[in-house]
Amino acid sequence: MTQTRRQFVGTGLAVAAAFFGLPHIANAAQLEEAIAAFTGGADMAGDGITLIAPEIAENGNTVPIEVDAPGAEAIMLLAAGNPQADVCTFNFGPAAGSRLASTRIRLAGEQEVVAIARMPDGSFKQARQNVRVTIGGCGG
Amino acid sequence: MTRKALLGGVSAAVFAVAAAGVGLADIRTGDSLVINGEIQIVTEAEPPAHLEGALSTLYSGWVFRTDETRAMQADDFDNPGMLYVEQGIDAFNTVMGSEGNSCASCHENPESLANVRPSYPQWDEAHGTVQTVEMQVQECQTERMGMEQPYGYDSQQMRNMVALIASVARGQTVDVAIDGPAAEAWELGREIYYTQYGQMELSCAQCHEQNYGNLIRADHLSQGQINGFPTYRLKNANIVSVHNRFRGCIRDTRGEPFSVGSPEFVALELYVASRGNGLTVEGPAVRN
Amino acid sequence: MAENVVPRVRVPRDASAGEAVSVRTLISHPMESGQRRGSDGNTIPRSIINRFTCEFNGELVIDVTIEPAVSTNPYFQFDATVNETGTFAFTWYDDDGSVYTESADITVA
Amino acid sequence: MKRQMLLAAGLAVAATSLQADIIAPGDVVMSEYGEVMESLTGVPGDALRGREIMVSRGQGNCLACHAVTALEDQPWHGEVGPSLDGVATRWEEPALRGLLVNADAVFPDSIMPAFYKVSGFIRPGDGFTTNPAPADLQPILAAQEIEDVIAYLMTLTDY
Repeated sequence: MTQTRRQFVGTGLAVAAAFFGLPHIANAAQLEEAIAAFTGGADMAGDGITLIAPEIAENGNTVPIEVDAPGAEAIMLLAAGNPQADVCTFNFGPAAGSRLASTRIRLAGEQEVVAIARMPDGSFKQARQNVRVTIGGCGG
Repeated sequence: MTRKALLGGVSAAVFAVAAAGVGLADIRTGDSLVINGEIQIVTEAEPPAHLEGALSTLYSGWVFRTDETRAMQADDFDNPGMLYVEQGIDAFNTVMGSEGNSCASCHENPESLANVRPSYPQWDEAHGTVQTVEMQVQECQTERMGMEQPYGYDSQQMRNMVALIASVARGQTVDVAIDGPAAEAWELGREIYYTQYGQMELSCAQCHEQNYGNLIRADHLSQGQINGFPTYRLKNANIVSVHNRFRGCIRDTRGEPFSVGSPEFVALELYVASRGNGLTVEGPAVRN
Repeated sequence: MAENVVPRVRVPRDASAGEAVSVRTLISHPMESGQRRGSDGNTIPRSIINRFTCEFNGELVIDVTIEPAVSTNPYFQFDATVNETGTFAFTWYDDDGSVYTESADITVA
Repeated sequence: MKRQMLLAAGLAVAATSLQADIIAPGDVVMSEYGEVMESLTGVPGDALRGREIMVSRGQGNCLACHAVTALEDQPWHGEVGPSLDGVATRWEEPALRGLLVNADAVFPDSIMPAFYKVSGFIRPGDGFTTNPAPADLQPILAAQEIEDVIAYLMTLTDY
């Protein structure tokens, strides 16, 4: 009896997690891991990188994001509150005309978007911006 | 007409206490939309006479959206809805049915249909009913192209085709006829518009006539104009038909919606389209 | 397997030598994240475009590694330096092994 | 096993007898000013539980229309209805109960749904499924949930 009840409660929590994401709890370690994999744990400067994201995203399905880090070899985008933090990594080649790129991403609720640039000298730069994601009014 | 619908006018004073009323405080009006630097869109217009002052200004749904969503509609490459228009173009040129015809066999090119979207739904003499663009496509497919199974009313193929037919009419003024033989359906549509459906007893008018501009949670209620349909909804990541949207709204009242393609929704579409007479066709628009 | 996957690209028709031109790309793809549940309650398997590359005359412009957090119908915009008349080659790699390609020419005066 | 079943049966009986004290949606008595004097359950509301119901989109979803400063930890408050700040100083408990049961009794064309009503609807559905309502359509909020929400609203004394 007790075990059945516990299983039931467990299932309920799992369903809630799938629905609401519980992102901040599940993700913090994974975010650090993803960053460490890219930077090797190096310090990150806060200048020389620009992240443009809407303050308020009308829908978390399609959030336009732009990053620009002059001189960067690569820029990694992360979503700190998503179930999986990695979003994409732009690796620039010799024919790149700038170190600017934009895309559209998914955000599971209000969270910080993180951009980290790797420079040719092995240093890193970081920019973060909080994005609020709107909630529709209708129930269900 | 229902009791609640009749009460609308009488209790206006009381209503003002219960609800905040129309609020455009944090909506940026007065901006214009030009698509691809060439198609002028009318996003604010004088209401048609038949609205009898129910709206002081017509606002396209575009007005209620954020800068980012607005921008996505200003350029066909940025508008994901145009992906479906392209699929519609392929279908337009594809032979379908036993007669060996494609749409292009009769209509040459999609641009030749630019007068369709602004004037639909419209009365169809031969069928003795008001027809939507979807019904017109189905009619072509079954009666002239020899297709046993026309596109489903709300199928992806149908939405692609209707999006194509809308896209070639962008910038043209919506002008659906509501008199003559269409009047009966229009009256039915108006009655539906003011009827409070579902367990939450909500009418179209309560949100989209009396509360547009106000936030419902984080969402700015629009006037519920349909000149941008089929519209690309960020929420669905796909284009959505007018009737599917009607269905979603009645579902959200904890109600039982009418069926997609039903006479009730055709009538409602005619009525809601007529509330936008004076705006311009935008489909496929981009909305949240 | 994803259906109706169609790539689109937009680059200027011509440019001057050494100019950085803006390139926009879009591909119709559901980008199924692997985290959604279907109506039967089961998780819908992941199916995404996991990599995108752009080269100009054989030289790399950008190589993007992509995770499920990129939106349906992936969109990328970036700049490319063009020193000579040539061809852009775009490649999208699907989880299911499919590879989609598109190209675009540019004339450099 | 047998004992568990007996236990379950006993619980069911207890639940039924509790049920008897609950005023059914059709039996709610409203004053001519739209007040409901009597508690729907006789059991005092739980304000904390009421807070949860108000915030939940599938239940009260009150924030869809109303702003509440005390709930600012929840993002996004609607503005279709009036702010609920200080609502406990503007309304007595019976009036709040009446507004929750059926706001139309006080404000005849209010957009606010009747949270404790099961009949008189046009095309009612089974929740948000698009299916028609079942014969035993339940009110949007259960009797005790109404009392819980009232208990929370009564804490909103500040403007």
